[in-house]
Amino acid sequence: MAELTYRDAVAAGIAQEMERDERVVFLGEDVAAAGGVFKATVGLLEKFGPRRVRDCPISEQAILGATMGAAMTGLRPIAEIMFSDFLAVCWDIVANEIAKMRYMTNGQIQLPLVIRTANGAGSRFGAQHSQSVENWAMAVPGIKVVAPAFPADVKGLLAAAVRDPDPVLFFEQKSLYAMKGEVPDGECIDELGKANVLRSGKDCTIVALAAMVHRALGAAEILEKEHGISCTVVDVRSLVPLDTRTILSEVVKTGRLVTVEENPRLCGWGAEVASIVTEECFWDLDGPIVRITTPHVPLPSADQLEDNTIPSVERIVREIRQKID
Amino acid sequence: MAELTYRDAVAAGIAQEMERDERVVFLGEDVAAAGGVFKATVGLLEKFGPRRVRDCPISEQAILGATMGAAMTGLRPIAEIMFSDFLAVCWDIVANEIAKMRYMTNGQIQLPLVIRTANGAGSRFGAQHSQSVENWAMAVPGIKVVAPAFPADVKGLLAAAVRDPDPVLFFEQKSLYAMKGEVPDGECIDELGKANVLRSGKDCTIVALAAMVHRALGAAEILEKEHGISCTVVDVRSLVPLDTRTILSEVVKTGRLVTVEENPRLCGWGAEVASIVTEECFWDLDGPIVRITTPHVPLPSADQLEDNTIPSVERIVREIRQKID
Amino acid sequence: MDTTVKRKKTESPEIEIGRETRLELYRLQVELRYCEKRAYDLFLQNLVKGTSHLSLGQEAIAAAFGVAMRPDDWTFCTYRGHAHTLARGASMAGVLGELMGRECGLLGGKGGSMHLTDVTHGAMGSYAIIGAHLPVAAGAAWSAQYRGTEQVAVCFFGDGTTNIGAFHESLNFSAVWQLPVVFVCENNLYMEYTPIHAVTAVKNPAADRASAYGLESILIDGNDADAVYRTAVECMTRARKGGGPALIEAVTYRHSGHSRADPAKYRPDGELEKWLERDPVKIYRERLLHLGFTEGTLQDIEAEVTRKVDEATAIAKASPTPSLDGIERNVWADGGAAWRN
Amino acid sequence: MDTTVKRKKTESPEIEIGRETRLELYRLQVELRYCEKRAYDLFLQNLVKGTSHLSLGQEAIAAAFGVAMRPDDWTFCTYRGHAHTLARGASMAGVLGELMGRECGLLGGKGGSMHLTDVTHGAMGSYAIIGAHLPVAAGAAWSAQYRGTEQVAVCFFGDGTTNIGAFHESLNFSAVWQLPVVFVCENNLYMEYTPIHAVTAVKNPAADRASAYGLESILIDGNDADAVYRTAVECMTRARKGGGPALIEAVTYRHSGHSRADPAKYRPDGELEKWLERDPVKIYRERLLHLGFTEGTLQDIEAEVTRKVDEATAIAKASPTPSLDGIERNVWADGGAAWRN
Ligand SMILES: Cc1ncc(C[n+]2csc(CCOP(=O)(O)OP(=O)(O)O)c2C)c(N)n1
Ligand SMILES: Cc1ncc(C[n+]2csc(CCOP(=O)(O)OP(=O)(O)O)c2C)c(N)n1
Ligand SMILES: [Mg+2]
Ligand SMILES: [Mg+2]
Repeated sequence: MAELTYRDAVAAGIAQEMERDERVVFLGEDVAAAGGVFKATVGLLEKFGPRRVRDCPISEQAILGATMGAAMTGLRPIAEIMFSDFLAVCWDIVANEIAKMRYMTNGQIQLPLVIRTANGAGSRFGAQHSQSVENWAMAVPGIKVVAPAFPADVKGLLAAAVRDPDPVLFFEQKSLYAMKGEVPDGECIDELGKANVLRSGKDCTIVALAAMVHRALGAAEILEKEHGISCTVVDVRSLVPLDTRTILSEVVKTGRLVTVEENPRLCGWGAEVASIVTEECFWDLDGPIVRITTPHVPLPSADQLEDNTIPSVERIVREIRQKID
Repeated sequence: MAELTYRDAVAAGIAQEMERDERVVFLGEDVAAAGGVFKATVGLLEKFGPRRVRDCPISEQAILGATMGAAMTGLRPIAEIMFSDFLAVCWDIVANEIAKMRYMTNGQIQLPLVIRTANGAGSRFGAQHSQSVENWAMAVPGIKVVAPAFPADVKGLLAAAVRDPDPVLFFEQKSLYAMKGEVPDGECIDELGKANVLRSGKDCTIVALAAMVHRALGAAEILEKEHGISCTVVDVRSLVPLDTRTILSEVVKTGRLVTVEENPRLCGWGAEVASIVTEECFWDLDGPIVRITTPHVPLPSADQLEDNTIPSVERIVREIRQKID
Repeated sequence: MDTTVKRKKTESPEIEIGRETRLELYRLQVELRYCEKRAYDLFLQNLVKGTSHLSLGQEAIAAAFGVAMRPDDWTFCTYRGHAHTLARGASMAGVLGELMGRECGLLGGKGGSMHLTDVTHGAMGSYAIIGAHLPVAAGAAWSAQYRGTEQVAVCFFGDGTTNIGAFHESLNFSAVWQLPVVFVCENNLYMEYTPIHAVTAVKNPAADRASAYGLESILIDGNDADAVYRTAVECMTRARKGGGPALIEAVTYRHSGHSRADPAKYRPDGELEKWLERDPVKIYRERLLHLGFTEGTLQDIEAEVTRKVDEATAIAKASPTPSLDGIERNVWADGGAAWRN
Repeated sequence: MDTTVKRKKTESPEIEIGRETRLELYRLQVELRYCEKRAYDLFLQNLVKGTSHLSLGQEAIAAAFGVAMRPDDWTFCTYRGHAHTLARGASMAGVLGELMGRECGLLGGKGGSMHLTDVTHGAMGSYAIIGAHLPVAAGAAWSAQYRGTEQVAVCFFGDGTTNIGAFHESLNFSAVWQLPVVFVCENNLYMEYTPIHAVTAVKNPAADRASAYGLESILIDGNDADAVYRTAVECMTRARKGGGPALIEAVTYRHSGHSRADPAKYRPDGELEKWLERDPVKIYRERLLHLGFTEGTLQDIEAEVTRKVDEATAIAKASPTPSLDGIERNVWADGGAAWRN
């Protein structure tokens, strides 16, 4: 076990796969010579050379289109879209081309590719550089969606994404890049579509994703110690495929569900989870489902405004105390 | 009262507003000389001239960007995006620019604009020309989202959208363009954010949108006559703002909720409605919430495949019989 | 728009076109013509579902590239892609079957007319959203370059497509990376119903923009299969050798409306008639006679193609509608559509 | 990239620059320079939140346009927009306050450095996603044209922005509609950290592409405020009179890194030094002395600007953090954020 930051786990995951498989190539803006604006890909150019690690013009449609074309003809490309907000400028390639190609061609075309992108708030970057847009991707059939919360998951899930025969959108959480954690030595490979139960309780099941996992854990700690409310915390990790089995079985155990979402409220993944739970284990619920989300507003930039917009540990504690009891 | 088709109600709504207000202009691809590929804007060029009704190059980003720039400097433009699927090529302008501008500038910039687009399946056009993407828009704070099911609503809601000081994304349902209905004579102006209760029942509340409203009504008829199940049918009409008051009060009356969505399952508007209902009137529910949606797949094109993918009257009847009783 | 086509400076008259090749160019044009006509007849019989965009009048371009390409080269085309897909050798019954929504369709009825694809013949998809396939073709070219296979990606699109952002990004990207991709703009003078000159700042939407990507301006007569063939050979040869991308503007005209729904009333009087005189199939037939091929040889080709189209039609008509199981198949590589466990 | 700038053929030496205008050009450059330096000092004191992109070294462009524009003209700029916003007369305390996340900020702390906007002064927004504001500027120009007001929209962006799709769409659209919009590419030789020549198929990313939109190729020295001013006057005058859009490439250099986070280690040795010699403020100061303005006059201007910057800093520092109510304000025109009843 080595201790790595979340950002170093990205580079380690990519390096592991590039070493293993010559077909793996990596492209994006400022990713090669500069090692990425978040420094998550430092060293890859030096290790694998400019043939495999490539800087691109500011042309997101070309980047993802080229990624798609390369994937359908035998490569296994990894593309970086610098901020997930910028998926909007190439959304056609993601949502209409990559996601639909296999289905429309009845399986003739296979797209083993990964799109990595920095997602989420916390850096005071304002409304165009702070969004959590994993729900945009979840709404589109044909693309897998992953969002790790820990360095070990970053490396293992990234490797799994690269090896997966289907396109994967890999959301890295900006606010977690500096976070440290244990990462297994040697080859590290995880499985897509598995949620992790990080803590078991009896009063309430909190389901969270990415940065919100840490806040949910923080809140669960306080709820247990200070308020005698015992919570299960589930880290979803993968929105598509979604590990409904784990989620449903944990909800059934506590009878209550709280989702914690960094995205603005409407049509977030938590809504989908809530609708599955009320449809499939309605009779096991002991009370309303609670969704704790960012309010349905674009994100403000000033530090205090931003901090009071995305769900905080305090807000999670407060809402659970008010609504679950 | 005159009988108009849904498509003619579009032209009538635009004409009414252009006559009233010189600031209203209209632009899009093939909309002027050709009257639109769905013939929904026939006659406008002849009536208002090429200064106000303009054909554009295939440049959706330019079209919506120009719409935005015109709106912030005193015009009230209406733009057409030919198929809603193409919102993906200009999604940045919709989701990152138009939707966020007022908030980011703390109210300095106002964007009274309307984006009209043809949405939905039923024409055997395949996966890139048949999507229901209203949930993409609903997920983005800062843009209003309307989807009428009847010609009268088309005209009245379009007028309301044009007069609204905020940006509105107006989804016209392709499969309804040929539908006829009564439209009030004279000035016709409706209100955004109001759902309509089209039928009252006691066993179950069906909440539907656009084309699905007609199928829900058809199903309710059969359920009542043939199976003795009496259903309320609510036409949502406007996703943002959402008339939760009407929806919640109708759900409380029957104790059961079924949503009927044309969109693929994950993160559809029905998930949001379901999550609101379980959060806010959990104790009034007599059983699980049921979502009837298109399965989470891109749409196939062949007629029988398409017909068996989007929710049909028969499927709605079947699912309600199985799950509500 | 002035539709007279200057001879481009690189027309390579030195590229010899042999007699076999000439016959093949004719045969393929006839095949594309007859198959599109059959598609049109099938609409009239209400057997074609959804929309369709015919290449009637534009066959020389698809045919010439079809003949010039190596079997392992890749084609990327648009919703107006029947001809380009057939030209690579895709099954005609598969094409007609797909238009009719039958099980024998190239895509099992899941894609329809706008998405014809036959990977085994290098037809890497038909794309229905303007501009999207240009970067995809660039990506395929990148993969050929990376693997050193000397394959070329050929990407067809219309004049209207030159005004969308993806065009610009793809051209610059391909030029900077020196990718083996040939972009072919079929300038048929119209986007859907709007004349291209009404919405474009330059006269020749592709040729006048080549310099913005450091590329040579190539403007050719898209109704002359030989001119297209020579240009295709020249550009593909250069691309294979590492000489980078090319952007070709081939001027042509579609004889029918934009799509099935379009009676094409927006065309000025006489325009169609003028272009019918320059019908590529007619021109090429005359040229072959002039070059000494016999009427009998050409009639044999025509008869053979008619038989082929009839056979394909019969197969497609006999094919059942697709099984409903297909709806939840092939979202994922495991063959299924599951988004949950 | 060769950074020597040819004099463009339309440099209009006939446009006279009066002495008052020259002083104003100097004053404004100094103001932009000092304010950016202050912003930098405030980072170092950890008082600036989030990111910031300085225009140090690029002031001549924003200043010259600021002086040349009519009060009712519109500016559209990028995340690197402090200078362009200030140059229109926006409150300096409002700018610094916004960087610091204070209530007195132009946007009440809701937008931050990357979104500075002051509609009352025609600063119609700073846009942080590459390319997005080009069509928005075109739309403003359309509205001016429609209403016959002779206003002009000026749109600033970087060299890297010329490779994104929205650039292409906007230029073509504006040219076809003959809109009164002036596109100004500030070519500072780099996108974020990547040299522009490494990712661009032509030498001059904007000037070499003007012809693709039927526009004149305009390449100027962006560090020479007079050259920029003359070009601005000429292009805006033509646009006001219905002569359509212009695309200007102004070559310049940023003295600091791309953003606050960037130490700019990727620059070759000596490059910065070379450009510091061509510092626009320094050049212009020397020119004014050469033209007979006294050292005293210039020092007075500098002292006055220093006072202004100090005052603005004091106001911003004294301003409280924004009220949390703002979070749910101004999503909609009714002032609120309600998405339901
Ligand atoms: C992004 C996008 N915008 C609009 C359309 C609708 N559309 C389909 S074909 C077409 C015209 C295309 O013209 P051109 O590129 O000249 O090709 P042609 O049809 O003439 O072969 C348009 C506007 C689309 N499919 N995608
Ligand atoms: C669509 C998009 N892609 C990438 C970025 C990240 N990004 C911000 S600034 C920048 C470089 C822009 O370079 P240039 O246009 O030359 O402007 P400069 O910063 O040099 O003024 C990049 C890539 C972005 N903001 N938007
Ligand atoms: Mg065309
Ligand atoms: Mg730059």
